[in-house]
Amino acid sequence: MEIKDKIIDENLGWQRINEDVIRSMDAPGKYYWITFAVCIAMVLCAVAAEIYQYRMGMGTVGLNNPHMWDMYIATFVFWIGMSHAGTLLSAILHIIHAQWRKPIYRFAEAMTTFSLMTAGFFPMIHLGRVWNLYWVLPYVSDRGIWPNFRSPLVWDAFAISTYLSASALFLVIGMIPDMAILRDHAKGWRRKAYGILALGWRGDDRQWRVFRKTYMLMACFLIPLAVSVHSIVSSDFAMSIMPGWHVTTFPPYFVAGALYSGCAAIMTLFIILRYFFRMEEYMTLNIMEKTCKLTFAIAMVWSYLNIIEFASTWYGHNTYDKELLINKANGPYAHIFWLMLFCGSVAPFALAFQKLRRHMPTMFAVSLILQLGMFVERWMIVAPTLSMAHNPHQWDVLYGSIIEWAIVFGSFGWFSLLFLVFVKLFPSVSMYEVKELTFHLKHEMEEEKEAAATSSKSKAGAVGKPGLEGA
Amino acid sequence: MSKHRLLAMFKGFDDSLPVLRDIKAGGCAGVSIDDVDYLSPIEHPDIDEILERKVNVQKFTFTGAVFGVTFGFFFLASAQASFLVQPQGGKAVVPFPTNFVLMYEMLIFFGIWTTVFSFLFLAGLLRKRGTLYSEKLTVDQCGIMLEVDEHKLKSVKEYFKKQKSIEIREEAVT
Amino acid sequence: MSLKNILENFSDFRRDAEVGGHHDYEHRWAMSIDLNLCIGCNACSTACYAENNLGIVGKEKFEKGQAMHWLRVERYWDETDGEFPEQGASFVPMMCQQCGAATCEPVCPVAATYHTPDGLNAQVYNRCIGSRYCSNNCPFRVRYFNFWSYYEQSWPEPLNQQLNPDLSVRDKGVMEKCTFCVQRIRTAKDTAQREKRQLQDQDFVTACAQACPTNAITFGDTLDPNSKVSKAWRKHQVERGPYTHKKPKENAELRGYRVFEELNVDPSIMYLERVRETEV
Amino acid sequence: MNDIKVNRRGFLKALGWGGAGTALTACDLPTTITLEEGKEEVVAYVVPEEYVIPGIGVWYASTCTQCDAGCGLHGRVREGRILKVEGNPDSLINNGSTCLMGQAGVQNHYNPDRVTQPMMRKGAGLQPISWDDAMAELSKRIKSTSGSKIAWVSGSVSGHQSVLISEFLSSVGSKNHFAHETINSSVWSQVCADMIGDAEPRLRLDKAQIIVSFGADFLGTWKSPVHFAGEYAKFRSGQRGMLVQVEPKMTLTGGNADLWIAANPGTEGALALGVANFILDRGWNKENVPGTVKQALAAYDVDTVAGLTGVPATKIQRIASLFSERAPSLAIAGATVEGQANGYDAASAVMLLNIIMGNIGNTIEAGNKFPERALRAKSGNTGDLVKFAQGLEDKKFDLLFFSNSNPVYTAPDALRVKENLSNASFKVALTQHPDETALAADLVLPLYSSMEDWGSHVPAYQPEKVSLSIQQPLMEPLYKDTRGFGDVMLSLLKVKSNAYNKFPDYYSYLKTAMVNMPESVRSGLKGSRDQMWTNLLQNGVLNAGSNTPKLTPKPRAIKAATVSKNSEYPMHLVPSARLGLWDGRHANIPWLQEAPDQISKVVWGSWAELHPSTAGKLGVQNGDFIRVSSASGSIETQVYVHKGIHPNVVAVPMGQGHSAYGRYAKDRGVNPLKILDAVSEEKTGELALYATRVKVTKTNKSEVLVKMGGSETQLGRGFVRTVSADQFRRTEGEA
Repeated sequence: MEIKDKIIDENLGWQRINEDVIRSMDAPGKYYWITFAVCIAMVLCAVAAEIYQYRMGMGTVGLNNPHMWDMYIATFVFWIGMSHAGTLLSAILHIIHAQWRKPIYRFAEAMTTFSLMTAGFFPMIHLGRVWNLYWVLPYVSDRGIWPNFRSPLVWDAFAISTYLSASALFLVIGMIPDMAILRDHAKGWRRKAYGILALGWRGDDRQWRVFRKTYMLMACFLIPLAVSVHSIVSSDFAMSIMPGWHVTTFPPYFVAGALYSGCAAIMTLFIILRYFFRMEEYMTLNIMEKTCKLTFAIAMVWSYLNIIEFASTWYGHNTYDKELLINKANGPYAHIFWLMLFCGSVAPFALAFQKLRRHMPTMFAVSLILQLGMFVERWMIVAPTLSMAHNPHQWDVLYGSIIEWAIVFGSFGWFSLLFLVFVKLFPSVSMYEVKELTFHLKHEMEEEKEAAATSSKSKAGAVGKPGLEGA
Repeated sequence: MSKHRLLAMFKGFDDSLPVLRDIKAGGCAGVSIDDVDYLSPIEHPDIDEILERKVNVQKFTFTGAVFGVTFGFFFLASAQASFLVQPQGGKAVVPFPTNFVLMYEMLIFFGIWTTVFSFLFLAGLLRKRGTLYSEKLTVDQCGIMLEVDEHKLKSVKEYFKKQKSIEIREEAVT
Repeated sequence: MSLKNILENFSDFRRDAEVGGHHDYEHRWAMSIDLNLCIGCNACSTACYAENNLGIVGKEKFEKGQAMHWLRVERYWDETDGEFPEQGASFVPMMCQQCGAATCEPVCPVAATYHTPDGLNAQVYNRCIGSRYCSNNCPFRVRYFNFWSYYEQSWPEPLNQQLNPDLSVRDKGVMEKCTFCVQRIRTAKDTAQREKRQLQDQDFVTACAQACPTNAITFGDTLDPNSKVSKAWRKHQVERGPYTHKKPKENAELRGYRVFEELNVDPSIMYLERVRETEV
Repeated sequence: MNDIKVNRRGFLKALGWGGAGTALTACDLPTTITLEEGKEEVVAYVVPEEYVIPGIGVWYASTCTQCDAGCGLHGRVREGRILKVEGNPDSLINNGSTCLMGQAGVQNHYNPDRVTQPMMRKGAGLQPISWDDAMAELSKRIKSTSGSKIAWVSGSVSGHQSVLISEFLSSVGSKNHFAHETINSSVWSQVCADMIGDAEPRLRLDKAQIIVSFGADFLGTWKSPVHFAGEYAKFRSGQRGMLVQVEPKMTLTGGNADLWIAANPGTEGALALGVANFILDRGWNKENVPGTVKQALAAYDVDTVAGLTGVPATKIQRIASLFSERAPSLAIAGATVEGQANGYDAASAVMLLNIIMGNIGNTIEAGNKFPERALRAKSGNTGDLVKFAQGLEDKKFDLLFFSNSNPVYTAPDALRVKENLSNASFKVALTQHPDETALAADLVLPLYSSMEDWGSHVPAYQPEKVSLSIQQPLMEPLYKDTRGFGDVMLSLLKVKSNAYNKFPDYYSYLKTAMVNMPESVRSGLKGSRDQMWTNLLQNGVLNAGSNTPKLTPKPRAIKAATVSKNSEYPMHLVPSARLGLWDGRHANIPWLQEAPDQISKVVWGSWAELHPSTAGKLGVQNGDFIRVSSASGSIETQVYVHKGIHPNVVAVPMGQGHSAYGRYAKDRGVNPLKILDAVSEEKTGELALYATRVKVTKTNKSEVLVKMGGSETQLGRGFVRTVSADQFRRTEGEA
């Protein structure tokens, strides 16, 4: 195995791994606090906008009769989608024993949890009477009123709460050995706090064994769960009769889009963490390469599903669907439609070139473009359908209001805020799994060396069969 | 006769694995492999070949999942059945029984929570089990922990020293 | 709540879910709107404002598309290339079609919109949480959302004295739509009950039907075979229920049709086709 | 058709007032919930009036005064408040229906910007004064002004209100009563009077198989819209008549036409003559006409007419053949024909079509005339406005009364009404709203709304029977310092005449006058006089027998002048009227502001309609502002582009552009009447509303045009499906 292909340097000292990761949790510097302040300001803007919207009504969002939904739902889907990369990738890669997930899954899972915590706000913000939100929950009411279980929105409530608790548990359980490390290294109140979070972990064989099983079982649950969550989110649209929404391929399309935006977000955060925490040795370019390849593959799946959707619309020959598609490509939203296709299907081709994959500034830009593409995709699903649905009398073009934008931007602030807090309180790289990685890598290398030694011997003994190499 | 708990620290997995094998082979007089706890900073599936211990998490998980799916059906069915006024009418575009969706979610929900609780229980977390511990265990060293009778203490310590143990800690079991 | 009870009720809940609709109707209110007679004058729409306390939104909100006209008269120009629209314009009064297999009903997360035994898509304002899914799923786009607290500006003193006390004034955050003047239905039913008789055809009509200068709108109960509206539906061979468009009429020249029939939503409003001379 | 007519009597139990009609104390009950504050007051209905049942609405009959068609109403009164109006099924005019303006009558009544107390000019502004002081001042003025210097400007007026106005004017010795209505059909009436001997003939739309309407928007703004809409329904049922509409800008009626034709503005008369000529030429005519008439027509051969009107020759021939084939036929002329300088001749040409096809006595019958001449409608027109403006200019008036009329708003600037008002030393406005004329007056006397006041109405257009409609209060007056119009009239009458001293109020006058009507009128009512009165109030309408004199057509030779080219002002201005805001009197009603225009669907503002080809040449599209300039002024408004307009025409609807008139009307849109040239119709002296020439220029301003509806077409989605009339006749063509 060449150095170039190695995920990580196997000779990293374990002591150093601990120190390097714990160093990332040191007291934050000036730039951290500036970013922190900016995020808080963004959140405050959103809060102010929400208070205004709460007092005045949904009209402040600029919604109207055809556009009953707009940016909030698009952003909701975006954040839900972003949450998929973390947990889903972590779980899938764990099950298929892809070792390279180990240095990066922690922050990806944190990203999942936080984007879910962000996404969860949007159905609430979006409600006309948010104070009655709890009516969608199946609680026993003296009036004998239950939610309408046939509504995909109720499924959403179930699915998202399940997913949020499951992915948060996955994150927390996966962090227990690291909490023990932190407990053993920290002093004062932190030691106590980490001690509580470590739940008495000491790393004995029974704990590891049960841990391994638990983690695998959770991963097994999380994969179908994550798929179902985004399928259910997609059924908000697919279960309706609106042209452009009532599409059979929506569940896989949404899942693919979710993985896509999530992978792009992982790339972004990867580069940021790598740069700011100087984690070049852990978040190596080889891991970046693998992430990029995965992203590219998903981008192609997404593009394929797009083509499928267009093709089935075309062949299905349903007037409403067909005209909507033509109007998307050629109507008032055309520039956004083509922007989406450029960002989602053309820009990822940058990931096909190794030189670019290893050039971090380019990758940073590309990852942002991909995410923009995915955000726009969500919006393209919501807005144009409502703009150009069955009844042409109610056709209208709408771009969000300032209140709406403030809240959407605020959600990015809120997500960043949570993430900023996370990286200073918790290890953003899984220390114990990086150790595992180096351990196994070392052993593999040794085995390989031995094998090479034996095979060279056997090669030496097998002279006279040159043709084999060419085959 | 008082018991003592011993923790022998080793430089790494490669140093400690032969020791475990040796113990299993009866290399350490009076010590059974079943009494040994193996502590390490990372997970080593290899040692299960030596220790031969079972895990039962999946049974809890299965129970939880079955409960979840059953509860899901009956909860939803009874909720749907106990509407004061049945909200009838309206044609779902896809007339898919919603119970399937929600039962599926409940299966996962309960499955995951029972898994987590069984993990906490079976891994012996959240329980006090002596103070014998070394912080090196979360860095790079491995440890073998076992309880011995007082009269064997000395011989076992000797055994570990011979096996290149870096450090041996002990405490009395109360 | 025995197991038997649960299973029975649950099966009731699931009954005919594929077809949709309430199954134990007392009445099925319906309309017939003759587009040969409709002149597009807006009297129905204004009558609806007067009857149903519809908010007046003003120019700015109208521009945003936040008007509250439960009944709007849509005007379409012909798609011809000529210099002038020689066959005039096309008008169609568009209000809630009170679909028998409504798409708005199954999607409401809190069952705020449901089917009444009268065949109406009832909208329970108190229950509505404003998710607006119902409106998104309405192909006719005839559900109106209270984007603002319209009552704050709609009726300055003493305009508020005109408000109809038989129904509420809606605050922000709830969906509303044409109710087929449910308060008139209620009053007529109460009166009939008090007078110990059955509700009769033309005991009452909706505000729009009553105002219409050309009597283009006929309102009544399709379960009553002798009602005007039943007769009109029969005459034009339009049947209730989804999937009816797959059954061709015996006489294909009859004018009755339902808008978006192919979506199988079973609208309660039958339109009669507009008529134009072709020989000019 | 009769099976479609809804019988609503079953639930509309109109109750009469029974005895003393003034006892409207139900209104003393407070509103239970004040919406604005959300406070709830508990109201004890310990001793309610016997006819007030809390929670139960009671229906009372009255009359709509939103336009002068005189539709009968039923008003729903609950807890002393009028909540909604419906048409009175007993009224032969509207047969239980209403239009949108009628529905909005309640908002006229509850309008938040009504004048609530008398006001007198002190210096520059109007100051509140008491009724006593106001009436004292007024009687002083009446006594000190010579009769010929007193003038009364009103809108259309009929019934006992009309009687009182004339009585008052004769008591002071004045003959100056000007009845001014912008939306009228007085040229057509004059033509009818001259050519068939009946100014208001009954038009049998229901009998006709083809109607050719030259600019008569009978579904929207012509004479009696609700009545004609009902007749239209009969016309369109059964064998289904065909409607051909000739007009420069599509009206509501044009929107429902089978064939809509935009002739060059001002050439509609020539078109009618061309059609008549063609019919005579082919010998399709049913009645013969004198040779002189024929000779005059000969000049209008199809090709000449096609050149003049811009209507293809084939189309003219087609109209002619349809018009003669599909008897009985009917041709009518409306505002766009009447409003030209050659309006009288053009309308005569239209009437000539009726004469040659033998429609007189068939689809045009003698109109019913109310037996008591004094009660008949005095229909407003614009000729009176011109005369009034001239009189004002010549300083002929010292004391002016305005009632139900707003000439400061409706008169074109070219007539200089507003400037010349100062020529009259004292101007009195009897009004319900602070309109422009009231604000220019010296004394403003606040009136009851039509839902608080008594009155009687004899519509100008009488249906199948002689009809009188009674207007009774539907609730207590909202404002204690307002008075009924009749009450004010009686006070004015008492200044110089003692004949009215026996009537304490208008109610007693009206009751006495009604029960003492001649037998011919009272035929529909039975019982004692009190019972008769009660019956009348219960029914709301009085339908007496019909009188059917025979009409004699008097055809004459007609030469329809056409409109010359004007290079400076190349385009024609159409100040279109719309069912809704009418001539601007309903601009203060929010429901009507929010009700989209039927054709353009624009709300809450003004717009200018342009044909796509014209708009293309100008380089403007929907929402762009254009300047429409005539020799008398200019206005700027937004463009709405559609094909239903002649390319050489710009249409700006009437109704907006108020400088006062309450919060909903003030400073909204533009008033096209202001820039009209002072062109008069040559024969009748009416103001030629449609004869103004304008030029249109583009401005740099552009805003979103606030209108209802996204797509202008159905995009083939089958909302409105059209079938052929033949198919309709095959399936539903039973007589």
